[in-house]
Amino acid sequence: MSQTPPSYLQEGQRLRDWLVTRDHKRIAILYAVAITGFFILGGIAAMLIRLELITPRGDLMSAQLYNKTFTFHGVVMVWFFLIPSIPNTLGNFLLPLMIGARDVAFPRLNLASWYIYMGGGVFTLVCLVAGGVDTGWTFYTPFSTMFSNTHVILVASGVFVVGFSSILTGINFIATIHTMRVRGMTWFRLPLFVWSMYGVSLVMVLATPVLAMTLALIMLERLAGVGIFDPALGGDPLLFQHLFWFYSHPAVYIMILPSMGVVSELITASARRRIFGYRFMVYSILGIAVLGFFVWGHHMFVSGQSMYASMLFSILSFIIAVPSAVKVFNWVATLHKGQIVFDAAMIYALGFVGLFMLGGLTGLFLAATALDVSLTDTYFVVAHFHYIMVGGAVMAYLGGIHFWWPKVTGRMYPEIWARIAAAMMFFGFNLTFFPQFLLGADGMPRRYHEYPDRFQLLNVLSSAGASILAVAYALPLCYLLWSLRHGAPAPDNPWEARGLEWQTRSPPPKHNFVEPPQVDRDSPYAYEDA
Amino acid sequence: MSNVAGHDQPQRHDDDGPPPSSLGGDLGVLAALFVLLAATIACAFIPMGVGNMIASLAIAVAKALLVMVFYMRLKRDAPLLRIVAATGFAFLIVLIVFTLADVITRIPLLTS
Amino acid sequence: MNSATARLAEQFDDVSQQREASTLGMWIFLATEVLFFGVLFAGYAYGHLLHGAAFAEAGRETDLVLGTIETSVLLTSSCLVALAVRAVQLGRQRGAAVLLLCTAALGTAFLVLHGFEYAHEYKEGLVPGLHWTQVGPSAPYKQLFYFLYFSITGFHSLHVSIGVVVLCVMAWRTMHGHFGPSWHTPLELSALYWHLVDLVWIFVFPLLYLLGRHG
Amino acid sequence: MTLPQASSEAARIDTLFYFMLALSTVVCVGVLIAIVWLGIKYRRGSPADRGGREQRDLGLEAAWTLIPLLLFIAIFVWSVKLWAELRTPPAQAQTIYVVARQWMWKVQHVNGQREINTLHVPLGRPIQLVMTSQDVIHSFYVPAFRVKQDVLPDRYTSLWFSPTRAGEYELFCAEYCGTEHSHMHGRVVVQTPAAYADWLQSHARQGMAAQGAALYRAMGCSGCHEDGASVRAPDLRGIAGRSVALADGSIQVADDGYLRDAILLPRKHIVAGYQPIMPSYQGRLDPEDVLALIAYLKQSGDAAADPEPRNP
Repeated sequence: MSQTPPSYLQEGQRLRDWLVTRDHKRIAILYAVAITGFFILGGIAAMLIRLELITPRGDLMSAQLYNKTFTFHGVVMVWFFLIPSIPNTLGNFLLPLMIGARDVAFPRLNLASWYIYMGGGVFTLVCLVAGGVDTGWTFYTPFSTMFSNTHVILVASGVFVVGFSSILTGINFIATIHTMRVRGMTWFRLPLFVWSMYGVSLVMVLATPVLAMTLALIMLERLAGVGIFDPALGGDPLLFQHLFWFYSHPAVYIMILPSMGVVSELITASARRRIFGYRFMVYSILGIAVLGFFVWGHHMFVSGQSMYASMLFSILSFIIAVPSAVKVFNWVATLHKGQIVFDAAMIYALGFVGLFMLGGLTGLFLAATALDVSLTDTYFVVAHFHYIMVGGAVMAYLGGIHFWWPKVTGRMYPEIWARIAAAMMFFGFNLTFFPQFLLGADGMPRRYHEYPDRFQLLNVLSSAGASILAVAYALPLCYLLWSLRHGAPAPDNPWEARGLEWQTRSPPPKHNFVEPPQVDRDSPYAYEDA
Repeated sequence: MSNVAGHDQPQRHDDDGPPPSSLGGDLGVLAALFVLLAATIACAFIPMGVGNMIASLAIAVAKALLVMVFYMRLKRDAPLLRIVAATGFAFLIVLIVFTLADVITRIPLLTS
Repeated sequence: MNSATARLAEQFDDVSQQREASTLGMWIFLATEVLFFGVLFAGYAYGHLLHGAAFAEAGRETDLVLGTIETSVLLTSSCLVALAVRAVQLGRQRGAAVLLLCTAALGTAFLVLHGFEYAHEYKEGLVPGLHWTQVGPSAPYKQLFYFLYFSITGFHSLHVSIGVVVLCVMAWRTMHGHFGPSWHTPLELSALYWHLVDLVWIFVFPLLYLLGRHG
Repeated sequence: MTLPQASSEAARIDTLFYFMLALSTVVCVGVLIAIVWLGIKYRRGSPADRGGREQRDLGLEAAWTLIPLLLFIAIFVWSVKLWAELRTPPAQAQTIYVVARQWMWKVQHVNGQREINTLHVPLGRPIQLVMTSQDVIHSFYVPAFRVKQDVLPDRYTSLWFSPTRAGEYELFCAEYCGTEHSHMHGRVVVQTPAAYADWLQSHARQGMAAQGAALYRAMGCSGCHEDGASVRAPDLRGIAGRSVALADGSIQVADDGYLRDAILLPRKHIVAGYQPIMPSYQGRLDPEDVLALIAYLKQSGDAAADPEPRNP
């Protein structure tokens, strides 16, 4: 062993050293701080929504304010938290480590993408201060172009700008995975997390430009009063919906693919077991990433879309559920003959599997055209996508944060608190969102500021669950920050995991590895060979 | 081509890119582009119904291929780049085809 | 002067890997550009499908002569920038710099010509949202066409402007000996970008300028 | 679900819903049991046998790929058959017109009766709603009937249902449409045929077709579209529902949407053999007026060769 260089955290301590850093690990931290801020903002909006909905009457906020609140919640959570969450924090930190590279292919671009993200965030916050926007995160025309008199252009600019951050990250990751793998790291030796980053980058690169341009067209239509979505000129509001969902459906996979990658790492490490059906897991990541572009029309079954198109989108939506189902079965099969320990990471991972499964199964209801007619635009849909995005993506994100916390910070977190938080989160989440399935099946439309009295009981349950969930989310923030100073120093490989990131020090030095890491096993999950 | 990342490889001073093109080739491509430009303008003035659009697009695709294959050096550069280029266009076609598939089939369901 | 290893960024092992990553990254970026423009083309396809006759009528009113000159200018510039890359690969930096400046000049000429076109259309009242004086039964659909016309050509001109600036920077760097036969990746990437600008125009020209000419 | 099943399709949709609910429950419970069982048996340090650890089992993987796939295709077929019926109105369905705007539902019955945020329908009779919006996108949603359809500006969409239970049911706007979105609700009143007839009588006024006939003359339609007119324009007697040959060679059925476009966007479809000279009536007619004109055109077809509308 040569002399040990300082860790990436010790390199330069001034604020300026952080703000001009090109180290992928530091950029990951910058992202983590920023998205945590946005998560808190979006979470406050969510709490306001749940508070308002405790009573059937709109007694807390005006209708306009309520509409602005759920729009803000949607915009911030989708574009400023979920989309960048795992790729830009864990992905940025781990991708080069996992493939044995010194950094990503384009470190300056990586830093630029963070600044662009912050720029988009500034637009959105300015919009909030200026009075907000009330179109819903979906910006449906002609409401967003001709009828809303709120700050649509500001927030659309914010999302437009943040899209470039996504695109740059996607380009960076694909180029990195293709060209920067260490000797011996062949494609089928890549950890599934890396594969999921590859899939997610494909989606970011191919879908995001469409969203950006579509929002640009919305802005143009607001400015010029003319546009291709205006039916009076022979345009079509449904054209907007097509373009919007061409991005926004694959965007769901931007949120869930990385989670699948994280969970594969967590389960194998906690079960000390190779992943079951590695190749199939890889193919299903790629399959989901590509097929995800062919199903967007299932958001439009009652929109006035052609019935033939609806049938096509319906069958394709059923087909894309197959790889997701197989992934769930493979995760469970991985437990077979393992050495399972139920540490915090494992609780998060299994929580993910359960919630993702529920979200996926209810997705089948919505893929079935006949059921979608009555269920779409109700709380059933709200519950469904929160199971995927919050139950799925956020659980996996926090699970990943815990699992790699020792590597990132060089400190151990308090295990018992982590388990309590994970269990609380699972319970609080279900209490919040399961009643919403019942509400939706009972016919409560979404985005309602006031609602008929018969829905009150379930809404109160949901709000009660939300308060538990809020505490559960606040816990990790507290004990993880506490552990930065008071946590036990972490060994290089506390979980005895097999990925290359565990071959280096905790925290890693600036260029990740003192000596090039060795890829001497044919699987990233060779737990039994030890 | 993707496994070049060996730490123990000797440092090379050449970047492994495609060799320089030939002057005649580049000028020949330009000539071909101008011929196609003339052809597409000529075609536009012949009434062919829907054939006009097909001819226009076919010639445009031919011109685009010339530029990509020769000027952008897809022919001699790494095969992966061809896949990337094709993917961009393929997803654009998915966007357009699926969207139009809705627009042109907005008729009542033909039930037997 | 042209030591390739001096240009090697610290995250790469060798120049070959660096070039491979950079060109790959650039091509992925170009693919996203295709999808950026693709949204406008999808809008065009929609409009043309539903209002073919009005689109043809509107297409006839575009300036075919200027459009053809602009096309020729861009095609030629594409050839010049390819020759510039070739020249630098052969070690002729001066020639390459001149070729790059010529390319940038052609790009500027394109922008100027387009400016004339826009000015003319403004006078004719063909600018939706700013100055639209068309009346008649098909006027709304023609407005849709001209909305797309200005969105597509405007967005394209933005790309041309960026391209001109990039080409000038590359010419300056070539003059100062930053590139040589063994290392010229930035120049190559800029050339790729310029070709994309040309590529988009190859589709814009028939769709906007040649529409309805036989009617 | 505690929702009443108040339309002919509701029970069958619920059957599919409950089938999928049962299936999902089985899968969830199965996976949960597997996780718990494996978690206990193979907890770290347990004495369970861990020999023969193959990490690939093609048979198993193929099985749990193909079985879901086939199951999904079966559900798809079931759902699409049901949905096709849900979206194809029976021929004898009675038409009622709906115009949505921020933030109310305006209903027009064929006899001229109008109501706001309430829809009266007779029991046991298939009803087809032809709907349009004056501003943004809305969505007509009656949970008890399991029907929902977005309502678009400048376009007609339709849905149908056949009420099977008398009573009052909630009507919601399900597509977010602005500030008062959650107040854009109303009720659907399903009455016995006799009560419905009484209701229609008690609120009778000039029929939609008669309103349309008056507009037909007032707006000058008759000046071109009737015999002896100086301008040559297509004869509109019995036009509704007929196939029309267009100048571009295609054939269009003159349904509600076609007639609406012909009035508001006359250049969209040019009838073969005629000049595109008709001015657009966009902005000169309310959505309700257009619907009245369409009702008149439909009635003039029912009245066979008689072009003169008869006032009731």
